[in-house]
Amino acid sequence: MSGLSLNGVCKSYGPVNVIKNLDLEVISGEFLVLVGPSGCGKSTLLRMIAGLEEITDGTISIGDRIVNDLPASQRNLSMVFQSYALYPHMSVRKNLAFGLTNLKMSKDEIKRRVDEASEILQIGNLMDRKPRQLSGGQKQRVAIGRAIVREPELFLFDEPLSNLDAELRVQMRVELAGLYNRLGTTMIYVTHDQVEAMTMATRIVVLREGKVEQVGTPYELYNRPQNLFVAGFIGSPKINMLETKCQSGNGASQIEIEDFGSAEIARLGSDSTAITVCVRPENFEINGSGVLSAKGKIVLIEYLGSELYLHLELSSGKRLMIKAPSKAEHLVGDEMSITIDIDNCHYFDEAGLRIEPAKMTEAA
Amino acid sequence: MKKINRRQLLQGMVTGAGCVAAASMFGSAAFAADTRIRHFWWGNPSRDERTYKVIDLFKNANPGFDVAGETIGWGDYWTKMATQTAGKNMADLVQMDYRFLFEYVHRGALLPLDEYFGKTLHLEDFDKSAIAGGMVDGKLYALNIGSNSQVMIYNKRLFAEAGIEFDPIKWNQAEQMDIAKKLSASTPKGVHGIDDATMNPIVWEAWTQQRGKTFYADGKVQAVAADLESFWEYWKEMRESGAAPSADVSVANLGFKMTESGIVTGATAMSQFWSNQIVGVQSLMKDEIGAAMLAHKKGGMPGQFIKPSMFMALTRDTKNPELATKYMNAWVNDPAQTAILGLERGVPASSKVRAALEPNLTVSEKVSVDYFNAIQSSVGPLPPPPPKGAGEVNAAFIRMGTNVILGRISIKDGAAEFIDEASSIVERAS
Amino acid sequence: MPDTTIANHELNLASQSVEAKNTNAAEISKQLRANRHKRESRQALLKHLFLGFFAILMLYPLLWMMAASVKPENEIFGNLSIWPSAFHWDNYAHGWNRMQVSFTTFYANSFLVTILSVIGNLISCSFAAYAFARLTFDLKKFWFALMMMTLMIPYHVVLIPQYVLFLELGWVDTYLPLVVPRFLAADAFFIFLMVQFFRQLPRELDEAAMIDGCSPYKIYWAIIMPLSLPAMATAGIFSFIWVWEDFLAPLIYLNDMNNYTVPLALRLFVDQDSQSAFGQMFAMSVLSLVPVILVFVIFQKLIIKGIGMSGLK
Amino acid sequence: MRKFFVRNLPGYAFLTPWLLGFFLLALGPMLISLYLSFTKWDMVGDPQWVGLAQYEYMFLKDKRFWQSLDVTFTYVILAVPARLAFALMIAIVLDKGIRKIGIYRALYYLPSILGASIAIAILWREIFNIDGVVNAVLINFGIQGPNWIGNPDTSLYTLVVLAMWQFGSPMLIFLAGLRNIPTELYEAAEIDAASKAKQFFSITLPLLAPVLFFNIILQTIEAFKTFSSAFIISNGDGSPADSLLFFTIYLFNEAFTYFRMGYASALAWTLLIIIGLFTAVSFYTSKYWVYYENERD
Repeated sequence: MSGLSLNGVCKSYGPVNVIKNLDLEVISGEFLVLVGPSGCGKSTLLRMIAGLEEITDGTISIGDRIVNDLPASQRNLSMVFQSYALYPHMSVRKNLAFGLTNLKMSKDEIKRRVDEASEILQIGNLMDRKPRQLSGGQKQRVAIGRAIVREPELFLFDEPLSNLDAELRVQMRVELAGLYNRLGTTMIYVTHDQVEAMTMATRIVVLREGKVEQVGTPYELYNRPQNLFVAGFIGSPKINMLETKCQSGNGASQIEIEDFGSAEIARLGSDSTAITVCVRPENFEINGSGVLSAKGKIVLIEYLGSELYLHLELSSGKRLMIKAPSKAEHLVGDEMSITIDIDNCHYFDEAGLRIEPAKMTEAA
Repeated sequence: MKKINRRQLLQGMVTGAGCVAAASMFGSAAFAADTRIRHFWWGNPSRDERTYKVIDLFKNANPGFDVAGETIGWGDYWTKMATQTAGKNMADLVQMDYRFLFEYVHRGALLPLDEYFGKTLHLEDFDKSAIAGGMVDGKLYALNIGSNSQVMIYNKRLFAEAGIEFDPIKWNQAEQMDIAKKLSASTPKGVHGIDDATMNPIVWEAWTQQRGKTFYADGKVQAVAADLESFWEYWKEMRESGAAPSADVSVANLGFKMTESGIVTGATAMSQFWSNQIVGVQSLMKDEIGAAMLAHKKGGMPGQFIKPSMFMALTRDTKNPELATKYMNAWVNDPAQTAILGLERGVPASSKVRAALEPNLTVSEKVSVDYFNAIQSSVGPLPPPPPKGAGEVNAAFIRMGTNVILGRISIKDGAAEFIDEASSIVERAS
Repeated sequence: MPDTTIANHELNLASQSVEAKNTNAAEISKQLRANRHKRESRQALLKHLFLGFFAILMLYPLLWMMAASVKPENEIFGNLSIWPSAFHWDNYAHGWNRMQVSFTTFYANSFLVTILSVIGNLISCSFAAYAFARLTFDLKKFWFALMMMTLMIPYHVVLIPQYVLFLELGWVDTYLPLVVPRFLAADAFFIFLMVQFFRQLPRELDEAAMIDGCSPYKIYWAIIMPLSLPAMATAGIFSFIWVWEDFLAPLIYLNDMNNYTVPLALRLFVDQDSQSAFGQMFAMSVLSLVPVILVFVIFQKLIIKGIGMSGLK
Repeated sequence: MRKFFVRNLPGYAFLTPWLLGFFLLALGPMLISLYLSFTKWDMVGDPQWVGLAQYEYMFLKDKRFWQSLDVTFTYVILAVPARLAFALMIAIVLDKGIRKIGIYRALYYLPSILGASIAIAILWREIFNIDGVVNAVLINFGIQGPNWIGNPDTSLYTLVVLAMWQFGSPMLIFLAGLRNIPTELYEAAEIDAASKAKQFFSITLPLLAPVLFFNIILQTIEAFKTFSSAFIISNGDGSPADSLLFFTIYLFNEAFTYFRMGYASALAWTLLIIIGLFTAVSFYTSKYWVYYENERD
């Protein structure tokens, strides 16, 4: 088992820089998810790791080896593609065995590995079919099977579930997680779907415009986003962002939020006056009585069965998203008041960087 | 040495490309050049058959030597010949046509035969006039393998139906006009007397000679616009009187193809040809045909002449001229070979050979030989060799004739313009 | 006419009471269906008439040629009938053996040259197309533009230099000048066709194969080739037809009649100023078309598929 | 250095046969002919350097050169659209749910297989003769047609008709293109109450644009290079009265009949430049009217 490290990696197509001086350490045996909006360079990064894309600058090493100039086939990794990329003219069995025959492996060994993979993925009954005779989910399994049989040091997944329907996606997600637990091999997984990222990853890398915004466990990303972008990107429905005027004095900061009034909180670690306060939809108290309260009108209700999401329009015209228990009885047009749960707010300065209130820093 | 190096270099380059296997599969069989000659002619199935038989005879008589016969149809012959000439890879012996002979001689592609006289080449039995046709600048460059002359082939049935009697050797242009008019009047609708010769350079050349000039003299155009005007006026009268078909019908056969001539398609009762075509025309027709001379100018000079229809010539690229001329000699003198060749390429130039062939002629061959014998005293001398560019002038004549016949240009302007054009073509070519 | 009938029906339908409509529904829909069938089959008939008429127009020349191949010699010209007064079937037998060398040899030669050329075209053009469509290398665009430019060269100009080249190599009067250029991808049209096709194949396949340990050479052989059968078939058929009919190169390069191909042999029949054998020429022309027509008819579905998948959309 | 090889080796390995062919069979000969175009060469002796004299003669003095340009351009302008329109029309009719399409497709391709054989030349003359089929039909309408092939005013049109008649390959390419237009688009248009004509102009034609473009380019290059059919029908020299003097026929005759290889080479380079310019302009303007579904690279 070996880790992977990227040092100062750059990629440019002519004048366009897609990856900018990127450093990343992948710990051996982890399930690392690369996530970010489309065009952030996550697929390119994966393909560079795979050896399908040349790197413009920097080094990539697997274990102790620098693999910059090593062809894909010699990096001891396997990859699952978004389109599956099964060889249309080969049977499932041949698809699985193809890479192994290229390694000049003995027939017995190939058979053992193929049979094992087919058992793990339960595709034994499909072995003699051609890819076009398979459903989407079956193709997906075969594609994963093709990756497993090579018994690589590293698995790469390029948005493998995006072509499946919702139900299958959930199912395959569980299976992939199970596979990871079983094999324990390092996996790097690219997706734009944060649910996939949150549910499967041991660590998540959030990318934007070719740069790493934050690396951390799903818990860290959700509860301590390092910047406004990560705060906004992780979490569904999206976090509420409120512009705030802030006055920091000795030991305390005075913040004033439109519609909600003002309050004194623990001293923030910054003297900035324009602060953004972010509050997740579940961190409002409905009809509560805290300091920072506001009144608003319900303009839309999303009913999800287990819970409700209320779209609230404040008197200034600003809209907020509030989570409420599903049993609660609300009607569109109702007036209601809400209170911010001050202990579960996130503060960001003008540059979008996270600021910790003093007492929390002490606590940590 | 230099050449061999270049060849090796090229061969190395290409074989290096992985063609070694292919090359050894088809590579040309090595042959010693000095025991093998190539003979190239334009042909047709029956000519090819005869020629290959003759080649076999020669090979049997000369063991140890090889003759390769190469043949293709007329239209493709000259393309291939030009390519081989450019590549310096001409066959040892090639068949030549009178109109191309001088082009090839002037460009240095053919060798004179004089030094082989009496050694490998024996021409004692040849007609002097027939030998003269292959002379350029006082040297013999091409051996006559068949002669011919202009001929007016006529449809005997139509002539009989119209009740026409005429002397096919002596008739003149005024008589021709009357006969053609009469034919048109008394044959079924749509059949005319004669093919319009407005675009026919051969008939025009005879017309010039009848007026005491030749088309070219001293490598320049000698014909004058006035003669050309009278020629075109004569045929205009034919056309307008209905003696010749309408312009639209006439322009159909610009290629002077036998199959599209008036007599073969049935559009007219007579058409102009070369005499070696008599047999071919008859084979395409149900009616019996006769042969007449081109009509004379009353009181004029003879317009027709006896011309070699085909030559055999020795080329610059030959490796074994002795063998080649020996082959040539057998071709025109050996009784067994000449018997096989017969009249297929025209009337043989050797009187001995002609006499030997006489008893075995077919009906249409006899028409052709009789015609040839009958005209001997009525023909003029062979005109001087045409200059370079003559072929192009021919094409220009046909173009201008087309414009004249269709009334796209007046006869006067057309004649003047053509003479100008002919002169400048000859000038550019020399 | 049919439209108004239907409209009337619908009017009647509307005026009927709902109950009646329900009871009659099955019957009425049956009637409507029948009307539609009638209208459709009438349209189809019209279309077939139109297409059939055109097909005859298209076919007439071929029929005329077949007729000419059995007509008496003097009936061929000035005669547009496609029904001969007498059938000279012996034109075929005589034509076959008319030359010094029988047509059996010409056919054998033609097949040899054509099949080798087709193989050459397929291998070399697919090599070049694979490089252009799939591999990265310096100056790719430059070479591609030059490749496209070779489409525009008038053949007659390069004829003489090429002839001199092959003469220097000692290849004249062998099949090498006809076959070797095809192994050197001389026909840019096929490269272009295949490039278009290869570009349609998903690039992930190559990438998956790369990770599976394939070199570019193996990807060509194990992935691209098996998936390109329709394109290969199209190129193969077109090149079969073109090589089979090619006449200029054999004319220039073949001297010995024993080496002649069929189109060249056909040229031996016609002479301008003496006896020609047109009937036999037409008979052999008809026979020379047989392989081409067979290849086309058998493989035409593949052609459509091949072109369709070549990304020309 | 090693990286350079790794990057270029596979590409050039696969390109090697073509590169060899290109240098030996295309570039080499073309450069030789470029050199020859500055010389006078009768194909027997040695070429003599004459500088730009051949080009000077061509552009300033040679009336037949301009005639051949006239003929060729007229032909390209008439024959290419005619053939493509015809091919497209038949392809559309064939594409719409006709049974036995295979038979028609084969029948319509037959004339293209016949190519430019002697048989076609003979036949074409028979058809367009003064008493040929065409005039036999016209006479029923009280029109006495001319001799179409023999008359310089009409001869070129018979070749245009020949080009139309041999519409097989563009038809096949159109058919394949039509296959790729999703039926949903026509159904949507049907719902939007678009007439058949409207459907053709707003769906078929735009979606077929790339195929059309491909066909136009190839057919135009072919038309500029037209040789065989014109050669056999015009007796090899462009007659009657130079009305069929295609550029290639002029070139061929200058080289192989009149032994002016230098001048023929100059003509060839002129033709190459004309075709090249046309292709460049077409490619340049194509982005304004050719719509590609998956624009890539």
